Amino acid sequence: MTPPGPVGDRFRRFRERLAAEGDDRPQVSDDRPSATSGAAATSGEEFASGGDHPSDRGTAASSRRGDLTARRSTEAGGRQGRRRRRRGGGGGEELRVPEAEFTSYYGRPILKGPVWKWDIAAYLFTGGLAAGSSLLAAGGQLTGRPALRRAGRVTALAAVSASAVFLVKDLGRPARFHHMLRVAKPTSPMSMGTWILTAYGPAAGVAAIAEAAGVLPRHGLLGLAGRALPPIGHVAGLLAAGTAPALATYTGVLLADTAVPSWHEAYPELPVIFAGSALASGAGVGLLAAPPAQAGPARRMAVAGAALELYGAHRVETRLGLLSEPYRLGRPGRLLRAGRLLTAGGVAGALLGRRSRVVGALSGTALLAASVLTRFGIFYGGVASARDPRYTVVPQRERVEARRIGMDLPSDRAVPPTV
Amino acid sequence: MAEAHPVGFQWVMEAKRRGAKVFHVDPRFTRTSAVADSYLPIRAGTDIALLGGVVRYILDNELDFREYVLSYTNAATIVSEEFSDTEDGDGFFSGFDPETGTYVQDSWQYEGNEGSSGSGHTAKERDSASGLEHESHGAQVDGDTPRDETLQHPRCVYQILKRHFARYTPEMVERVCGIPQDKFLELAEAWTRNSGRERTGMLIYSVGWTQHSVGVQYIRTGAIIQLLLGNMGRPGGGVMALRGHASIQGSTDIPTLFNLLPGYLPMPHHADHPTFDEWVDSIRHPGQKGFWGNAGSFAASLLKAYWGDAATPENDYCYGYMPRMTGDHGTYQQVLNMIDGKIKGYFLLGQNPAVGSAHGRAQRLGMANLDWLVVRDLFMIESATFWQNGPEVATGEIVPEECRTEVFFLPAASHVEKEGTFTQTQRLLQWREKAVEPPGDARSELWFFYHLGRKLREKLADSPLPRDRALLDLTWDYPTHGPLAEPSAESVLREINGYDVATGRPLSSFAEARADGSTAIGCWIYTGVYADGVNQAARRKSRHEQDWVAAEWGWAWPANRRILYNRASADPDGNPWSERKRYVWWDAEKGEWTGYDVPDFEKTKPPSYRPPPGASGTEGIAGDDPFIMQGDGKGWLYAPSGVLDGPLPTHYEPVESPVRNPLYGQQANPTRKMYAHPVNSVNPSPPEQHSQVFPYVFTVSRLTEHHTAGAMSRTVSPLAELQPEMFVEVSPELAVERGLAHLGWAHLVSGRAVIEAKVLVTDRLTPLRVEDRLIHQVWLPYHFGFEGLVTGDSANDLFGISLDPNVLIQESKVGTCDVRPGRRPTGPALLDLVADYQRRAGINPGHNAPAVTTDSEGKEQGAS
Amino acid sequence: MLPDPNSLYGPLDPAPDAGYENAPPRMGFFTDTSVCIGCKACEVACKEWNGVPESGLDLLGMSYDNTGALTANSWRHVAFIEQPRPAGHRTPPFAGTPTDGSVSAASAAGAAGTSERTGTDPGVPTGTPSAAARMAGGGPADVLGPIAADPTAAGRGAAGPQFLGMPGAQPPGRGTGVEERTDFRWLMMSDVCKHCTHAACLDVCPTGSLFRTEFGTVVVQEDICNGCGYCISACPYGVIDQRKDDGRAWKCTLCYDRLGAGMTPACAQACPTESIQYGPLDELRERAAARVATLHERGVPEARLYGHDPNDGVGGDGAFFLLLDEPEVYGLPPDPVVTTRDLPKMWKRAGLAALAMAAATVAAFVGGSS
Amino acid sequence: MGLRTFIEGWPVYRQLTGTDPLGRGAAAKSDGSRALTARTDTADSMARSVCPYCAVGCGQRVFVKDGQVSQIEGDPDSPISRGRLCPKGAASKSLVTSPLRQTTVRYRRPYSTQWEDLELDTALDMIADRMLAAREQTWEDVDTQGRPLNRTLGFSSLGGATLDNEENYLIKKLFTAMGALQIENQARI
Repeated sequence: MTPPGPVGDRFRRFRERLAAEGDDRPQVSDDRPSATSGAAATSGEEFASGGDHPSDRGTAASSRRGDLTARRSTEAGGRQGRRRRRRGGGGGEELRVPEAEFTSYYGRPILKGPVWKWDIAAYLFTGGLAAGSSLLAAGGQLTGRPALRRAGRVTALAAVSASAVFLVKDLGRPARFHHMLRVAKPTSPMSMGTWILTAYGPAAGVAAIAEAAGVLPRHGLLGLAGRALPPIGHVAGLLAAGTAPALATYTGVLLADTAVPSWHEAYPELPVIFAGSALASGAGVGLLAAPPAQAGPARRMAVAGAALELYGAHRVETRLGLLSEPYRLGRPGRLLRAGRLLTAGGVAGALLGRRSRVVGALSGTALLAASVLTRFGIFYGGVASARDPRYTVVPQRERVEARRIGMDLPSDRAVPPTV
Repeated sequence: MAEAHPVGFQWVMEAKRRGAKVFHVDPRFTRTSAVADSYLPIRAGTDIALLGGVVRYILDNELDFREYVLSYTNAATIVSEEFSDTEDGDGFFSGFDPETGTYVQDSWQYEGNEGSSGSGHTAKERDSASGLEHESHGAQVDGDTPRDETLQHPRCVYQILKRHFARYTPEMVERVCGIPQDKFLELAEAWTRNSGRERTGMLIYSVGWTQHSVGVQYIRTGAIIQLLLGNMGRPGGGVMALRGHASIQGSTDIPTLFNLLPGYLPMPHHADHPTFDEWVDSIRHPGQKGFWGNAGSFAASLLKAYWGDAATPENDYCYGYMPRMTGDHGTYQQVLNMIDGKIKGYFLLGQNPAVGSAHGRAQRLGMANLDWLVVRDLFMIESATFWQNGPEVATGEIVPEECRTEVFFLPAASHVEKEGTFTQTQRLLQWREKAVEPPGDARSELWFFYHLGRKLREKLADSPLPRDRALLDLTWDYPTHGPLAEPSAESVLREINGYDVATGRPLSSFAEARADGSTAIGCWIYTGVYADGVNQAARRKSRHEQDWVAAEWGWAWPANRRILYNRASADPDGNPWSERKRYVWWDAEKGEWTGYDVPDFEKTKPPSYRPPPGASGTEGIAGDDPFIMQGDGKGWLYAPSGVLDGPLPTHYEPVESPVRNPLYGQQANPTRKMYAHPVNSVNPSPPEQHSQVFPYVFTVSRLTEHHTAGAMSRTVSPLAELQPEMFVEVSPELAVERGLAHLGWAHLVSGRAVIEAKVLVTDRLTPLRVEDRLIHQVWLPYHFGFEGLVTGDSANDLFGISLDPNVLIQESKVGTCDVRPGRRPTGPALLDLVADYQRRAGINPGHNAPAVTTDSEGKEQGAS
Repeated sequence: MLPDPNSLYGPLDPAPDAGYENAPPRMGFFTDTSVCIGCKACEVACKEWNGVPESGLDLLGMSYDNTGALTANSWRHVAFIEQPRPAGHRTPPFAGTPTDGSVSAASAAGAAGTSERTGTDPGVPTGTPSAAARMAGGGPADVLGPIAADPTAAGRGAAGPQFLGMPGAQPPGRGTGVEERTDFRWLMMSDVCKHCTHAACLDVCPTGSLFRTEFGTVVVQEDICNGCGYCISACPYGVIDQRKDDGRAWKCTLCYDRLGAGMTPACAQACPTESIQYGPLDELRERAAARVATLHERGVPEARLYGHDPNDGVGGDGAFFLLLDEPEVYGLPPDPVVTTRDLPKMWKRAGLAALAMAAATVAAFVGGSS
Repeated sequence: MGLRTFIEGWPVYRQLTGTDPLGRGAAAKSDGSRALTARTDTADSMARSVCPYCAVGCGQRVFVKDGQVSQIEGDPDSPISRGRLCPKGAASKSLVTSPLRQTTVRYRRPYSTQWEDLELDTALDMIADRMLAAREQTWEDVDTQGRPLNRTLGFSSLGGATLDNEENYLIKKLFTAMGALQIENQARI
């Protein structure tokens, strides 16, 4: 029925565009070697056949058109390179989450995707690392494990400094960072975070500076400082440790208290994941820095942290229905899967290689890397959920429909939500 | 209307809120259609068939407002027995002269007046666009005419009308326009049901009607319907032209037009008006009824305003100074003359013909062949840079190094940088206060022309030549003020209004005009705008502080009258037709006309007044003749003269049409103005061969976001970003047929040009079934050009030049083309493509297609 | 601690909650899309008054929408939707014309698919073609009109583009072999910041740049904003946006400066057809309810209000709408909920997690042997 | 500014002591917001004008500050437009203040490939000379039968629909006195 020529050409182009849309969205399965060249070639043929249509008897323009379409088909081919075979196009595999029907405005997102760049994801890691390190340091300080203490305090300072850099750098107007101190708003996790950081940062800084006591000369003004520092560092270290859990977990609220669907709906889990991730990364520092003899608490921290992290991550990847999808598909899915592997490996290494400094260090590195990957995975999972109107419309529509059925109201009326 | 006049459209929405039903007829579904109650897609250029169908519906079902029609129109008037209709002439009325392609109108006259149209053909009238003179008054006709008040006489206008439109059936409407019968009937039914004693209906049109080779007759058809339904001169009724430029009405009233002088006085013609008296008599037509009887006063007062003390009764008020027309000196003739090297200089005053006029290539080639060009505009427009950036530079037709045109670009002052009046679309003059000084070298036109005139007069001060007297005797002494020596606009307005020469007192009414040289009036229809020395156009009494007629906001010509012919809002006895629709009525106690508006009638002439036999002028107007500017005081269903292409509207196909005229053997308007010039051509239409080379109909119009040729919108970022690219709207069906992709490129080819545009595939366009054929129409905005923030090819390049015979306005609302996917060729290949199409279509540039397309039999009848 | 029990959720008069004593009545917009003619005067008037920069010169192919979305550089956005659906009781525009099926799905998908990040400085995000293709109908959201009622037509949304491969087999003008489109409507809506009763953008702002005015509106204070971007993620409508070359967040201020002078906001003043109405919110809500009733009477059953209800997820919008289709068709979320509704629970979870973290640390050091 | 005023100006202080503990409104209001005024209120002058685009004739109010147009908006008093404007009318301020506006005289010599500058008065002089020359070369006194023509077809003019009545009046008057017939405007188009 379908004749050759522009008609079929246009139809196929459209179908292909629809299919290619698959790569706008994260994928369930690993990329399979796709028929990139085949698809391009096929579409090329189709375009060429377009020129044979009797209505296309143009003279001067036809070659131009050929160029144009050829270029476009190349683009299409390039896009198809990263996609699965199209659905229903002859036995491609099913999506795990059934395609939800919904309407949208030209497929455009309803929400604005977060404008935060990678540095906020990095801050999620460094903030957690600082918190975990401070806890580690405080533990070391209180239980007489100087290696843990020193490593923890120094790492905490480095991490919190990096955090500050990341945070200020991400501002649209970095010179106005101090405007954060204008108000104190419990409704704003970022405001709360600012004040937490304001408390934690100096404490962690002083605690780390106190570590310089060992290298200061014994006499003179510096000697005096050298003698005064350890007790000051002691107090500061405890203060830092006291605020550290807040520092580690508020970021969960920071992400959850947004309209980003996959962040918001994950609000029960995000603090858990971030707490676990912070512990694991702190433990990682311990494993890296401390001799096996002192590293026992770090290993136990690693286990606890990993448990929290894996539990939380598993929950967000399964509990949220459609909104779990962004965490499983595409780049966020890959990040989280890799993070999970490294976490598991890190914990296993920490437990099994407890006598080996090298294995310990590797495990620590793995845990740190896992923490980084988890943070980026969670971050970009949310970003992906904001960019596709599906994740905004479908759950809300389901909510409306459920209410409508529940309340048996006429279909076209807006309905007050059930809380 | 929502597209091009959104703020005016608020009143339509207001009416809709109160229950009015809005119909929208347009080739494409627009923003107006979106809120209309019914949308009728129509094949571009077939409106007379649609409106004729409505006329037939009214007459067939006797739905006319009979009392109104009998008393106020010429329905009962009996027409000469020499008249024969298009129904008998296969598309020709009697009197066609194939030699000149015009009509001899003798046979169209009322019975007993056969000689009154003058003799011979009307080619001269066509060349001087004499139809424009009738913007303020009807054509000449004798006041006394035979009537049959029973409307039964076979030659009375009513019966002629009935016969003429008998074939405009719903089936025919569908066959011609592509409008399904159901929808046509819905329109006809609603229109007639909402007219009459208690209700009125309004008809709104724009250049979608005027820019056709039969444009004037489109509007005539609308006017016939509105007269039949009693919708003229009444509140909520009328035929409303929505004009497109801030003072385009003003520039017709005070014309910068070759064939007119202020107040619709005709520019003298060398053959017809050698002397002042002949000139005046040709206007006032001695013996005719109505207000034109005073034409002599208006004419003398104008010349007095021009030449002041030098103008005396003895020298016919310097009538000898006036230049004389010899034929067509219109803008399209000028452009062709430019190409032929006959014109040396050209002023462009806030106008951009390189984009805005039909056949853009001809416009640009013409400008490239001048000695000098003066462009006055706010922005560097395409018409100033054609030698540098025009498409002809790309094709090699214009080589900057070889183009001799000397170009002066003079920056103009914007509307806030000068004061003066605009006349808007309802004849309302509104004064603008000046807000700031113009920047840099920018100056108002007032400044430019005043000081240019001053310089010219200085340069010629010692000239002994008689030809220079007109310039030297000119009153040119307007006071100036401010650092830039800006002439006083108020003093000019005062001269326009007119004044008593002896005392300098501003006149308050054109009734004060005298033919003895004691009054000077720049534009008699504007007299009263400066009454009592007060700038009436500057009145801005808030709408909250006055009634709905808002008579104290600005000033409307004539005499601050808001609805013309409003005597018709009362019945013959002077009582309102209905309480709901009362507007102006006779107050018997006071013995005067009164109402919400200024009565358009002699204030104290009672409804019972009947003129004595032989009375002419205003005296000849009876107390129940509301159309006081018409020679017989009646609204004209049938126009015995004044309209060159027929006393009644007839459906002719557009000059370029893919369809053979289903109604008559005559395909297109036989009297249209054609130009045989090598640069001009017309795509073939049936019955000519090869019309299938250009199978698609295209039409152009405005977008809300842009203004005309784009100089005032493509240069303004908040507007440019809203419609940033040239595009063509196509139906999904055509997209399939031609392989066009949404947002891809397409190019359109006519016999003149090829342009490219992005494709918008949209459900808003639909193919139409016409004569069992599928007709595809595409739509283009005409705003784009090659300068400004956003650029694109100009849709007007596609058009050739064919004009309406009455007013010499071009057919630029419909044409035929081919649509092809992809981008257009560039450089010389572009010309090759056009040439290839011309060859395939058998176009022979420089030769007109035959105007007469009937077979020999039809021709015979047409010529008989 | 909270000034009002409903400070975070539920019906609330926001100005007193934000510390204004003797606040004037809450002001807002009622945008009646049933009289919108899509002229975009609102967009331009807003830009002129507020000095909003250009937002890009791209043809988006989304009907006549070349603005794309509300962004930092477009505080009003007129959406255009072409639908093969009946509009109220009126005569089907293309009844009797030789039409094929609708193209709206295909052209929407074309619009979505042909561009990368287009448009404005902040970047109008492009759409996904599959989502666009569903515009024409189908799905549970589609409860209106005969298209949904007719199962074959309901599938047309998804199948819409397929007709393009199937031109009519009959001679031209004699039917086309596929179902015809007879009905058509062109929806237009001027979108704007909703000025929510519970404004997430305001509540998450860490600098106090976003604040509630005495008129109950939500305004970014440009002398304060440091561009942290939190508000952008928090807005459930995707309204507020960051201006890239400036760094700060921008959105409709409901012309706070004009309100202070007793004037009407620029967009509402310009609107030729009174589609945008400005006034005390209570009055507007009454007017809107009456308008919906009128439209229902006149045979426009699909008219419904959006954002008018103080009991909805954001406590009602200060700028609410009369729509003729489901909200998502216009790019509005069907059931937005302010994120801060769940904030107490979030803090609780975070607290628990923090405790668990502390406990785990203690356990790690106290327990165990090595 | 003392420490006391500094602290009292600190929004956190206002949060703690005022009616706005959550820092949502009154406490968070900035100095900039407090100083905000509508620029129509602070304009030096306001001219009542008419929209320059189409022929509906919408009323405009033109606000001027320091010699510059600071705002143009609809005139609510107008019975025609009731204060409303379309997008073009609403863009009037951008139109008159557009950076693309040409504010100096530009001159292109015959056969030149570029523009050059020219004094306004010189330009006016040159134009006058060219008009007189063209008129001289193409003057027609009488037709073939000796009837007066009194005209020149040597130059023409197009434009007027966007100009004032007063301007059109002077254009027509001057050209007519010069014997120039070919005066046209958009009304023909």
